[in-house]
Amino acid sequence: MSTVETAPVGTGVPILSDRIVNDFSVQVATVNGSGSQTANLILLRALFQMGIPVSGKNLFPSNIAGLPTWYTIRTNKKGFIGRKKEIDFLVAMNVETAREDVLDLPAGAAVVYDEPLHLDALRTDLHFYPVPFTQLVTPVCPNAKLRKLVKNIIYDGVLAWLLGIDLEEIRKALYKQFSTKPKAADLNWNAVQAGYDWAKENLQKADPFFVERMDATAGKIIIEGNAAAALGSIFAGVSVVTWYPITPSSSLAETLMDYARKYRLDPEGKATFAIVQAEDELASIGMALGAGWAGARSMTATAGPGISLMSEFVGLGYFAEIPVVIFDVQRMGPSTGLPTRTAQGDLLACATLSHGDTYHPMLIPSCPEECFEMAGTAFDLAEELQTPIFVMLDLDLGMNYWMADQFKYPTAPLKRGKILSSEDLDRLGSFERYRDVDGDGICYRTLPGTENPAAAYFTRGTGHNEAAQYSERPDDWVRNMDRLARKFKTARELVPPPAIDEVEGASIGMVVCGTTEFAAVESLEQLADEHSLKTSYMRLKAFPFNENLIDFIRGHDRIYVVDQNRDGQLYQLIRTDCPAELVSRLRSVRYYGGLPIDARTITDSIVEQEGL
Amino acid sequence: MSTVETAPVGTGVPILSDRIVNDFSVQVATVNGSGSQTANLILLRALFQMGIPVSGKNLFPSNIAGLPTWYTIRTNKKGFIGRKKEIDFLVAMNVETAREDVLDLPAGAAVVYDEPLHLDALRTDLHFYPVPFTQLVTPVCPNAKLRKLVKNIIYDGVLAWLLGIDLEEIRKALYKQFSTKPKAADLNWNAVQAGYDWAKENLQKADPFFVERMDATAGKIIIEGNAAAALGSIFAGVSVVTWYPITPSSSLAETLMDYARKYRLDPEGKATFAIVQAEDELASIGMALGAGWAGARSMTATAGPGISLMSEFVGLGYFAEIPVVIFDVQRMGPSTGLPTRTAQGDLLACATLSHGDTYHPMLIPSCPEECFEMAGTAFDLAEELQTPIFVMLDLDLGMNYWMADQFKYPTAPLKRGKILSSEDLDRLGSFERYRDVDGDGICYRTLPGTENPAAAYFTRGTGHNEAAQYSERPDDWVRNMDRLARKFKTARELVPPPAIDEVEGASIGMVVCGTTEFAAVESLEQLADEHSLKTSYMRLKAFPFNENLIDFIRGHDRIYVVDQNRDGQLYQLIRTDCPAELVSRLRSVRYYGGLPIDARTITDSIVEQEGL
Amino acid sequence: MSTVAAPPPPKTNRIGLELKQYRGLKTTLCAGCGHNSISERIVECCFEMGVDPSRVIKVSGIGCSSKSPAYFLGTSHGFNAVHGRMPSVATGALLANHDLRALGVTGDGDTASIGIGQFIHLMRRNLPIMYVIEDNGCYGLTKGQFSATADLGSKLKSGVANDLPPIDTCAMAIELGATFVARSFSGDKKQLQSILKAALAHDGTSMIDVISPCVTFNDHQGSTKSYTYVQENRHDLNAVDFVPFFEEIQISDEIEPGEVREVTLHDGSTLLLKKIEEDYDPSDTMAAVKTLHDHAQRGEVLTGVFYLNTQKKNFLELLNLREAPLWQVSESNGGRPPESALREIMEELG
Amino acid sequence: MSTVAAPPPPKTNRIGLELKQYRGLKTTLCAGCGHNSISERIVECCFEMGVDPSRVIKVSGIGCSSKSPAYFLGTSHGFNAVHGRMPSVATGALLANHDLRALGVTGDGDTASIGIGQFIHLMRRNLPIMYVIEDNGCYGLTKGQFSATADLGSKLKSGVANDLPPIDTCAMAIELGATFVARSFSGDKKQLQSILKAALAHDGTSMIDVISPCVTFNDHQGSTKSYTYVQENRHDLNAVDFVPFFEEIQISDEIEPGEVREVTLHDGSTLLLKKIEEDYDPSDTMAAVKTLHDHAQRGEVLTGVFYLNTQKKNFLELLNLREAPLWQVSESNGGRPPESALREIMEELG
Ligand SMILES: Cc1ncc(C[n+]2csc(CCOP(=O)(O)OP(=O)(O)O)c2C)c(N)n1
Ligand SMILES: Cc1ncc(C[n+]2csc(CCOP(=O)(O)OP(=O)(O)O)c2C)c(N)n1
Ligand code: SF4
Ligand code: SF4
Ligand SMILES: [Mg+2]
Ligand SMILES: [Mg+2]
Repeated sequence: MSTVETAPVGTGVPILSDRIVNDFSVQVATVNGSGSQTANLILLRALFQMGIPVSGKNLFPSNIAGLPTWYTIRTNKKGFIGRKKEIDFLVAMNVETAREDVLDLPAGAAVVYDEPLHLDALRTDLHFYPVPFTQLVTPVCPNAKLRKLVKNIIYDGVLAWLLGIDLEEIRKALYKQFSTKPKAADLNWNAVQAGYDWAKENLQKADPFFVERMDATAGKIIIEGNAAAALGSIFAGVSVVTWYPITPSSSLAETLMDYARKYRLDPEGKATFAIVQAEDELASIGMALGAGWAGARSMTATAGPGISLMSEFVGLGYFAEIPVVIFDVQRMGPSTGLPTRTAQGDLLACATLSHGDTYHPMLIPSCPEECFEMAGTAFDLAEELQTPIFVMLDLDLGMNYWMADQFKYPTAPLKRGKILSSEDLDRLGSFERYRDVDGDGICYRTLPGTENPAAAYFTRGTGHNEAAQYSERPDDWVRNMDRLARKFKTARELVPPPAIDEVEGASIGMVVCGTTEFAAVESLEQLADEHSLKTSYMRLKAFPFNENLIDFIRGHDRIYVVDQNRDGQLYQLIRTDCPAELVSRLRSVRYYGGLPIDARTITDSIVEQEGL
Repeated sequence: MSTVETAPVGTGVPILSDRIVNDFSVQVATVNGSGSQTANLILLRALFQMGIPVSGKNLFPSNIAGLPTWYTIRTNKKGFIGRKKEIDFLVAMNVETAREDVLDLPAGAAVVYDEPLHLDALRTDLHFYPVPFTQLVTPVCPNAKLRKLVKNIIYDGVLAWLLGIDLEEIRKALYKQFSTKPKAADLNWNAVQAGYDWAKENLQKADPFFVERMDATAGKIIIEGNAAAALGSIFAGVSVVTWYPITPSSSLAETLMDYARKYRLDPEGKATFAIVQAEDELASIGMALGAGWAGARSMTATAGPGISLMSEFVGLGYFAEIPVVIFDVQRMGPSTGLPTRTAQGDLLACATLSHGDTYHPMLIPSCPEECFEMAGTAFDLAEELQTPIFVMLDLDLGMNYWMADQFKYPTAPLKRGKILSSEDLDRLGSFERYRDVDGDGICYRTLPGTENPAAAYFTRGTGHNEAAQYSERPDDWVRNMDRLARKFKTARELVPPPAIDEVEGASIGMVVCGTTEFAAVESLEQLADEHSLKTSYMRLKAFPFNENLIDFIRGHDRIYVVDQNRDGQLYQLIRTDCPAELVSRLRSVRYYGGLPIDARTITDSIVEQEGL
Repeated sequence: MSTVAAPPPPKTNRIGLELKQYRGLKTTLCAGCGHNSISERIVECCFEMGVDPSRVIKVSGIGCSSKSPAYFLGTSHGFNAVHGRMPSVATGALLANHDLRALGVTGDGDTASIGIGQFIHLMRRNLPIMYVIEDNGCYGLTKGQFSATADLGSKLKSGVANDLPPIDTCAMAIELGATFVARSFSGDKKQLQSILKAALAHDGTSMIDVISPCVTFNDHQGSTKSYTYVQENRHDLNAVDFVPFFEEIQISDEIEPGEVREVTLHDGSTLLLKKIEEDYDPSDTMAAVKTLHDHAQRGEVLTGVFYLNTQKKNFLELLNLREAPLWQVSESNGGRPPESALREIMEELG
Repeated sequence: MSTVAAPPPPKTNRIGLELKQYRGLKTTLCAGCGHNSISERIVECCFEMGVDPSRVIKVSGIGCSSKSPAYFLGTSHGFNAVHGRMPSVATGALLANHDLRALGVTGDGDTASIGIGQFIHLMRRNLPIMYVIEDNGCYGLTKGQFSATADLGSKLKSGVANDLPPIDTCAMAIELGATFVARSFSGDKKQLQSILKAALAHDGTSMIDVISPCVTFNDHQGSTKSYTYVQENRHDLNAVDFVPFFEEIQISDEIEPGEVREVTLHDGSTLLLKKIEEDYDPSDTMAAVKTLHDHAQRGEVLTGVFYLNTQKKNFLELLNLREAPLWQVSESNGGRPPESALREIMEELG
């Protein structure tokens, strides 16, 4: 179908029989550094304010300005806000990618584009809306220098009219966005209106995509996962943050800094925290470990290359038993890889980071709420288990804006673990740092500065006996390593259990972790609706896995483990951990294109493996 | 039995009915830095010269001087030269450990000791031989300063008499050892004779342990694995060696340096190699990669902590496809661990070193001959596969002296891999660095300096397309990652296949790698002799594994994978790799006490798991 | 200034190549980024000096600056390594092939923060490399955080001031053994060209810190690495002129001969330092360090050639290497000792 | 020299502890190793200064030197970290608890080779730590290879000569911002004691490079870090005397008052520098660096206090930290903002 054939002419917005409401994706293709991010966020927020489930995903280059960027907003009335493979509505502002962007669209999609690009010549099966952005921007923006930026906001107005977004919500979102710059707000608001007015007068709605108010976002917030993790840390009493900038983790530390400066000053205006930008990741993890050793809740945030650099120190943390929380906001590796693309590719690396026999607990949040909560859990676990704890975000979660429930104020006291005070030492009479008094593999520690001559011990990465003395004795070594293994077993019980949805009569199950959640739940529906395939579901929230996983596998004939990496890293971890007789039930679904995984990819793979 | 009861008095060397010939272990307990290493090597060599299969294992502290050291020599007429758990013959020279050393002995063992220690008071079921070392040394060593050192050589004489070692062989070994210091040789030789003479006159042989000439070592050599690997590299045309000192790998680089200075100068006396001691492991691997990129056969040698530090760079090597050989002489980890204890604990770390999806081939030699050969294979593979290749020695292999067959002179030309010259480029007309022309995942490369404007490409750790251009496109990324996976599959065919000994009718199999070989073959005999358990045997020489392994597993009901680490790392690698239906056949045998694994440990574990 | 009007540049240089053959891909850095100017200077200098691109390697770390080698010398091999570790990669490549000429390009974050360790050891070795720091006092690629060359009190866009003293990479390089040490400004075409050419003619480590403003994150008021700040606070230690070995020296008559210090470089080219600072001796390490220090104390951005030593052996010369590059070593040309050698060794060990 | 005969040392010090309470385990280093002497000096100094061992942390890297914290202050917490990274661990520990006093002990390999990056950034921060390099010019623990402080031409036991220039850690520290920089010799009990005490009294980075011969691998003829070489080539920049705040200053009358420079340290103690070098001003960074350089050129081992700055803020002071140490931050004392704060934030994000 071509726009010409299907578009009813001259009678305003058509009421189409196949109206598609609150269930489509809009992609804005621009150039980075051109201010489009603001326009996109306003759009996202306006839809959110209309009560419509929505997600926004920024696909940006590893570059500062001038390269192509795509921002995709998905609305879905059922709440499926994972990435959708197909783009239904394109806003083509970037001359460099416009051609390919348009050619990639499914038939029936709509395209708003900068008029001079003449994209309508490319295909006949799309709805085209040419807009003279340059002409429109001139009257609303007298300052020629700003026009490049303001031009982008105009499409918000055009889309408002075309999709039926409440202009008032755009206004609210816009003034919120520019809350500290009222002048810029007015300027941009005028541009939105100009776009809207022009569209209303000149465009004929021909495509079927509409939004309508719903009530699915009441009481919710919009936030990036990194900010949520930062807030979680702030409310979890983090006191030492050491970091080194790296995409996509930098904003975790930077947001933390901003919030801490506002909310973590004591009554005298003094900081209850220290945030240090270290010279590199070897230093940031070293500082965080030093701080954890001396008793602080300490953390660092990094991404793949930083994880690799931290290997030696993390092994020390494991072996000398030092609490520290490491946020790994995963990006596409190996090596420098694609710094602005998402993946779950550091699972294997982190699980056993460092040489020798090592294991590290990982928490794997899927959404901002969990970033907030699990930050708290991570600090508790680090101190309880006296070991490095990884929190595995990914770029999709960390850097994109997500709808989320308001965070619950944590009321439980911090779990500071087994620390002996000077009085404890007097009472106990003796102290051995690495003695498993309680049988759970976790020993008692003292902090430097404890005023008691019995408090001191020597921390080292070399072999030691229970009294923390250097020892090369095989029996001391084995005893200590066995205790560490016992401690890791204890960790199985302490980490958050998986989310489980057992479906009656399902013979297959799906196991995922982290942000795969969003594609997974949509895929479950696809499997049911399109293939009548009942599928139980488990989302792992942590490594080591606990018994639930084994039971889940046992309860199904085939288990599809979904990974956002080439080597099936979650699959491998499960395969290693699960009883031998269950291994043959495991199947692997993998996606590693750098974008967030989408439901269709999962569905297709399962359908194929099921032979349907 | 006590020495008093069983020792026939006054009639010289007794001929016992239960004479144990060429099948026992001697342990010398001394203090490090006291020159005992020389005495021990002479002993080892003398036995070797007598044609008796023998091994020597130095158990030394991570310290320079003053701490306890044990040297264990094992003779075994069948050629079983792995570590034996029990010590049959102790030479107790170290006052600090003597008590415990004696108490640990099995009944019936013999003890030569420094008379003032009065060790005979400790037990009644051993053969004690007190020797007045201090008195003996004074007449032979007028220089009081040297006496501490010379005292130790005396036990060589005493043992020669007690065990029946040919004094002439001791003399030969001693003069070989002191070949550059004839004066010291004479001095020490006198001390040996003094010990021998005194023993002959004053001691009454009461224990059953004897050596007798055999013909099992003719044409063999004695060498440490590190030296063998160094020689292998020298003859494999290594030209750039960058390293940073770390036990137990330092001697690999240092021996290489010595040999290179002698055998790798060109006719003008100029070096055909460069050896650089870098400032740390990040620099040593960076230099080695730079050199590999520019076309040299380059290598580094390190141990666990260095491996961890190299993580980021090794990921770059994988992803940018740069040849380099990394010798990991494994010591006991995690962390600094036990620098002077052996383990196979870096298998997992090296197999997938670095963040993101990565895999690295590993070669795993078990003996000096293989260190020599596999060094050559490693350089070939690095250039053929254009990727980092790990050669996994361990401390036991690298730093101990081993009997070995003479190394075979390599005659095959070096495999320098797919390199395009300027002429090739002219002929081909075009060049894309990352294009899989041959379908094996391995692409063609050019070297910097190639005089052809088409030669240049840009090497990077970021995403790239076939033309080596930066690309963030999902299809480029996936294509490239899939090709790397294909290349790793090609590696399966190129790495050395395992050594296999299929036993008719065996329902169980044993799978090992590296130095576990020596305990394993002995355990096979124990299983057969003591439990009538037929056991097939496979020694893996490389990762990735090839089809042989799968066939082997398929051919047996239960497969015992033997690991010298806590977490069953080889077992895990096999479990991950093997078809699901075979996983339940896998069993794990683990030892991680820091000493080389012994046959009894394996046998006991298998017997227990077999329920025998 | 030299007076002779420059002749119109020839279409091809002394090795018969055209300017465009020295170009690379179109830059993806921000418009106005100082790094782009430096890339252009490198293109011009290599062209004018007649550098053979096939013998050049471009080596860098990670950062906007480290990306820039993609934007010049498209027919030279490039290696964009990992963050802060370019020095080791360059060292290794030169070990493998000492005929190569290494251009190392790095940022202040890449070199002075994460990479200061490898920087120091490279300088100590006097590796023959042109080591260019594209110095904007911040991490451009990760959006503008302070690096270790940020000046005390310099402000971020957000207003936050840096409270740590900067590392002066020039002072460090001199102290450590680099043999050609200079600072320039991406905005000064002429000076930068002369210095780059001299660096190309030098045999040993030429360390050039080029102040190269980040227009996106560090070009505002309050920053000491902005175009404005540098322009207003710049001070030239010496005017630098360069005459390649294949041209004749013509000293301007505006300047008294005594005021010019001529230094003959490794390839026969001449560096002319016109003494703006009285009595400055560029072969005196301590004078150089002190001068740097004094100007820095006054908040000045001192540029020019600070230190030069044409005598010291470079790292590769210490290694007694054979003449043909090591990468060519193979079984037939010295890479595999004869069978007799192995026999000898086996006998010793027997 | 000070003249008053020292009174017999009291059995207990000013905080009531005995000398033996400052001891650690029996050393496992080689007999005669310089490091052992330094351990002994640390024991004495901490005892005599009345340092509270429970407030001390001993932090080190890896090496013989880095093992030594096990051999002193047995009732202080110790952290033997990884090779070359003691600075970051010490920084973190002090962030967590700024009431601690940090004694960093490291080797020349640990600091100048693998660890030079962290060294530099620690100096730059002026972290309050006593940073002692036990400097033997080699890697003791791995059997004697050259480190980056090995002098040019110094020889290994095997006769191989070092062909790279040494890194002068003192010059670096001064250049970078350390506020107390000295060099001493493990064999000079008196000087080392005075310097260590002054360092303990200083608030900021006190960097002390102590030449500490390795008797096993680097004490032979041809080594410039042997006892003999140091004894023969040592040159004292200044004689150093230290008077703790709890004692009275008595200046010897052998010396003219004008020849003594008195510096009041953070805790009220006094450092007396008796000017052996004419006109040496220990607050002048450039003079200090130049003096170091000049003596090094002559093959001399210069010892003494080179540089001192009692004014500069230390790193922790820059952080606006609350008074009670951060490790104590918990939900009830500022570690968890009130519920209203979360509400406010949620509203903003809603
Ligand atoms: C190990 C590692 N840590 C962090 C990063 C993220 N990173 C990329 S560029 C950069 C800073 C670059 O700064 P600079 O060298 O000054 O270059 P500029 O962009 O300013 O030119 C950082 C921290 C990385 N790529 N690798
Ligand atoms: C990452 C790492 N690389 C190498 C080593 C091996 N190593 C142990 S101590 C040491 C050198 C120590 O030299 P120095 O700091 O001068 O101490 P010294 O023994 O001379 O006192 C080295 C290289 C290690 N432990 N860790
Ligand atoms: S961000 Fe700064 S450094 Fe990077 S390209 Fe833009 S202007 Fe240059
Ligand atoms: S080897 Fe050297 S540094 Fe180490 S303890 Fe012995 S003398 Fe000291
Ligand atoms: Mg920068
Ligand atoms: Mg040392």
